[in-house]
Amino acid sequence: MADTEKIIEIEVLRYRPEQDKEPVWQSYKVPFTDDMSVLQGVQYIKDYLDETVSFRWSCRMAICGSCGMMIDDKPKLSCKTFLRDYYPGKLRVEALKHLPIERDLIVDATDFITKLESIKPYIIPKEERTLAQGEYLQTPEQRDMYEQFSSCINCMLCYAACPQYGLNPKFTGPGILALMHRYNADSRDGGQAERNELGYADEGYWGCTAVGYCSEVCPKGVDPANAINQNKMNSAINYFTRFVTPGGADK
Amino acid sequence: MSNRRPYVRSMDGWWKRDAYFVSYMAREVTSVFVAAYAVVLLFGLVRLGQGEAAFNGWLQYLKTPWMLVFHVIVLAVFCYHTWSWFKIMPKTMPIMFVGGKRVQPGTITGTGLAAAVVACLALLFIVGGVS
Amino acid sequence: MKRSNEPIFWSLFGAGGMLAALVGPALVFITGIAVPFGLVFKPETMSYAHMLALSQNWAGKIFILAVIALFLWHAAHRIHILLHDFGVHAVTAVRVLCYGGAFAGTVIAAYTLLMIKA
Amino acid sequence: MEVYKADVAIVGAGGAGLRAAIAVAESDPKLKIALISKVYPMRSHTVAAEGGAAAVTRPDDSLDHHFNDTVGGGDWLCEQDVVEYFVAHAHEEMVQMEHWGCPWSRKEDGHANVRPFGGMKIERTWFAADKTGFHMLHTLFQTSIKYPSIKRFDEHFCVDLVVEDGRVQGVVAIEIATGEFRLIQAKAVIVATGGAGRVFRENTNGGIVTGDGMALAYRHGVPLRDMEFMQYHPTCMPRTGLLFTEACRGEGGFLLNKDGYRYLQDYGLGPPEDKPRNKFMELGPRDRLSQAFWHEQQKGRTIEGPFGSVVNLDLRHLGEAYLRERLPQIYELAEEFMGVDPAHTPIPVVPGVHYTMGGILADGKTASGLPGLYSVGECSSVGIHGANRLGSNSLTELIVFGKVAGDEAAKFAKATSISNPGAIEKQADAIQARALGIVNKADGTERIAVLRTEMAKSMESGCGIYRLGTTMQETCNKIDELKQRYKKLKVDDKSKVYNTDWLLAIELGYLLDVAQVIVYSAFNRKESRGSHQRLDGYEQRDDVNYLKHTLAYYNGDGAPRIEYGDVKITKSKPGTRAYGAAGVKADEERKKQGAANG
Repeated sequence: MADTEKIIEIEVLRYRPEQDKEPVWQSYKVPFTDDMSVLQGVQYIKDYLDETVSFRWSCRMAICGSCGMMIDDKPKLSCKTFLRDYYPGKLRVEALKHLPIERDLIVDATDFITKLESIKPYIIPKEERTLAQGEYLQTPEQRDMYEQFSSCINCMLCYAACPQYGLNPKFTGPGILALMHRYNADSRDGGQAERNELGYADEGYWGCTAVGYCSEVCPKGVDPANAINQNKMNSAINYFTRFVTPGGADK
Repeated sequence: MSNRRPYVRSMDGWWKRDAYFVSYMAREVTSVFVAAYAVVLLFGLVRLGQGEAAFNGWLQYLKTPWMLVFHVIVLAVFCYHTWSWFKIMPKTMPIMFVGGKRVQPGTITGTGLAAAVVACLALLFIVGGVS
Repeated sequence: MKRSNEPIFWSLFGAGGMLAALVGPALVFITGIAVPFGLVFKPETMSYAHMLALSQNWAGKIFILAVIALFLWHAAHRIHILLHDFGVHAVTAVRVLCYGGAFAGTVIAAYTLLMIKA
Repeated sequence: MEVYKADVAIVGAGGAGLRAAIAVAESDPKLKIALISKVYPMRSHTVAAEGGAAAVTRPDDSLDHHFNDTVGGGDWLCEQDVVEYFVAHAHEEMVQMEHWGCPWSRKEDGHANVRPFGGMKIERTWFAADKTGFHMLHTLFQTSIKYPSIKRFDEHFCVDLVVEDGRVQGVVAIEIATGEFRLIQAKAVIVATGGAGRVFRENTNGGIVTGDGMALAYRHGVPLRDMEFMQYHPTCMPRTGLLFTEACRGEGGFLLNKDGYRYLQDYGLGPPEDKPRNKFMELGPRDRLSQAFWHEQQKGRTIEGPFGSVVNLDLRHLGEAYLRERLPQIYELAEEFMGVDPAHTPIPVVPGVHYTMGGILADGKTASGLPGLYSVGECSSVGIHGANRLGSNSLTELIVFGKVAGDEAAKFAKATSISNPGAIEKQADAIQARALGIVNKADGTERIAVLRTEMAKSMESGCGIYRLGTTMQETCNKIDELKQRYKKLKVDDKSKVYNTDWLLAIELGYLLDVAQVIVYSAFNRKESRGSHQRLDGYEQRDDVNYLKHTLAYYNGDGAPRIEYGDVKITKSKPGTRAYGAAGVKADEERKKQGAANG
């Protein structure tokens, strides 16, 4: 890694609701070294070039989920995207697509949070157990059935990748449906029937058209497209058998 | 009174924004050709019901250059359909384990494509054998 | 929340898609290219007599109906989504057009096959 | 100003704040809870904790072992009665987390698995791969949604506590999205805002870890305890300071110097063995390992990299499959951030600032001296970490004392009522005016980033792994100077919507207060203990004069007033703190002595 300083041009899509009618591009020249992330580039802008550029960030290590942005039109975590990969060209950063821009690189996350709250994202125990009885037993293989889907960091990159959410924000969307599947697939949980009321609706699994880009951009390998589409079969079986077997085809 | 004024960006032309979206739309557009092909077959079936002369007319029509061009395109589109169908298939299946190991997406796609090759060959042989 | 009726259409879509993916390329090659232009197969492969025989037998009837109807339902579902993707939001009209078309095709095919007596 | 009337207000929605909120909700569903956080809860820095959470689990382990590891690891500066409570309640809290869905890694038989960690005699660290903090935080956040009495104020930045009639009666926060102020009235307030690692330059902490709650309590006269004890984690990414969990070593990783030599054996941690052995070598405590790095550097035995001296964390012998299963996040960090494949190349690492051992003075029930004010988590000092925290004790602290804080605050809130709401609202108006003054200042000249960088650099030189009176004095002077210059701070951004510039300015004020406490506390402790090591004639531990807690009191514009408080000792008299073979010998001697005395 050479540590010689180079200059890269970063264009930021600015939107200041109190003064801008619509977003505008603004360009900055940022000195950088090869180890610097796009986030560090944007931080440099805020620290030394323009204090008014606003964005969210915290952990810098791809786990807190704050710093998602469109980087050259691809949804990415800016902390693990590196400036060197765009040099000597310039790069463009923009707030995550499909979500309303609150200001500069900050999107409105309230819809995401409201949906998260709506899916009962907690264990609804299949059988009650007291603390004195110790932990529920769960084999590594049972854990594997949901662990991947529990790795979602709520960064919303998948929402920026999902045209169905962009076209119809009533669609619950990839990340939240993956979270719903995480609980449904947990061997300790018995709340499938309650949650699937949403899952089986147009706003649930059926809002997805299997574009698959959500899984492509997920920085944590959650694969929301799989979480959603594997449930379409359950949903269909339940649809046709619900009158025959009360309680439906839920496991 | 809130100072917020969230800005919603337009979705116009979204499918041109990303190569991934372009390939998705290509996959979806295959359906137009599937429909067209089904209509051609339906037409043949109706003609069959109308008797030999009608059916032969349909057979003759298939031999026109336009229909050849059409079917060559449809063949290409069907091949793309087969490929894209099995490519998305791993997303539609629950997580599976064989011998304690997770079945990889590539394996599912590969198996599907292999099945398609076998089915196509079988159909060709059956048709060849019967006739 | 209201249960979606998608499973009906999605099941038909899936069945058609699977059928098309498995045998579609071979079928197109046979009916559209090889037989009309005298390649690979004998010229009488799709003769009136052969096709009539096929459509007079129950297995043949089912195969023909499956191919035509399921392909139509598969296509109808995707075209419906495609229009939505392109921003056509006249949901009901689009549905009637797509699924209505597939339904009509299915009825015509079934009726024709029933009319062909052994 | 909009007013929300709560029974209990909780500032900070990380692991501790969320656990406290659930405890209040479960203790009485009628209590209204306001959970205030400057970020969405799942962004809180608990998310970044990797390795695990300690609780006695195996049959060959005991509460006494955990107690001794913790107290000895803390160089006997722990409140021993509190540690006893802590170790006794750790396991049930782990099980509680399991019932709430935390995806703990499992053994084949379906029970939760435990892994070894530094300074621990027996394996007792519960883990969820190497994303334990992430999974605990998300589990707690998602579980909290079950309780309708928890009203969240996400992205609300707390600017002050409201103290009326000699007790805390609420907080004032800015709604970040609009810049509007909110008064949240509450009969009890729990501060759970996390540490202050951001006063340093190279650190493992997120950008939000700015000591907010510490500074707020401190400004209201609550002392900060033992703030000189800042933990350096021995294995961090050069320059960015990102963390490579101790579990790397727990799983069997080696630390090598430039000669490929496991240098820890030269610092009383040997002898080296191939397999990880508890309390030996790489499984020594963090302070000792970071100090060993410093000595290697002095001897010229570290490796010179583009970002200064490093040593190698060698995981190659563990193999790719095992690393991907046990340390997936570490694998990803090394690959994506450094271009290093840990299965084939050692990872260059350096020590970096990781954890604030000290914090808001609290008793074993998390109560401060200010009635109605509780604190929990890294911002708090209930007294279990002493002079050096053992890895995997902090996540456990969040849930054990999060529950205590919730229960205690609920009890307090039920027994009291808001007095004089008019006076409270008047105070809130004054707080608003002060906060607006920062952004509306006309004659400012100083830039936020400049002051912050100068502070961090100076703290690093004055309060590093080893400390000298002279450099600490320089840092004291520097921070005093920066506090003066802070008054002339210029905030460019004047808007109300997501004005992050304004928030950074307020955070800088918090950071400077905490930095000042750290360096003055360090300067005044004339001994070496745990993570506070001096090289200017105070190289030894001095139990005669300094078996004492440092208490730093706010003193307006001046330097903090430093006082000392007693350490609660119940069953472990201060002894030799040794690891490796020397540690085994010391243990035996203690046992013999104990037998002779008993």
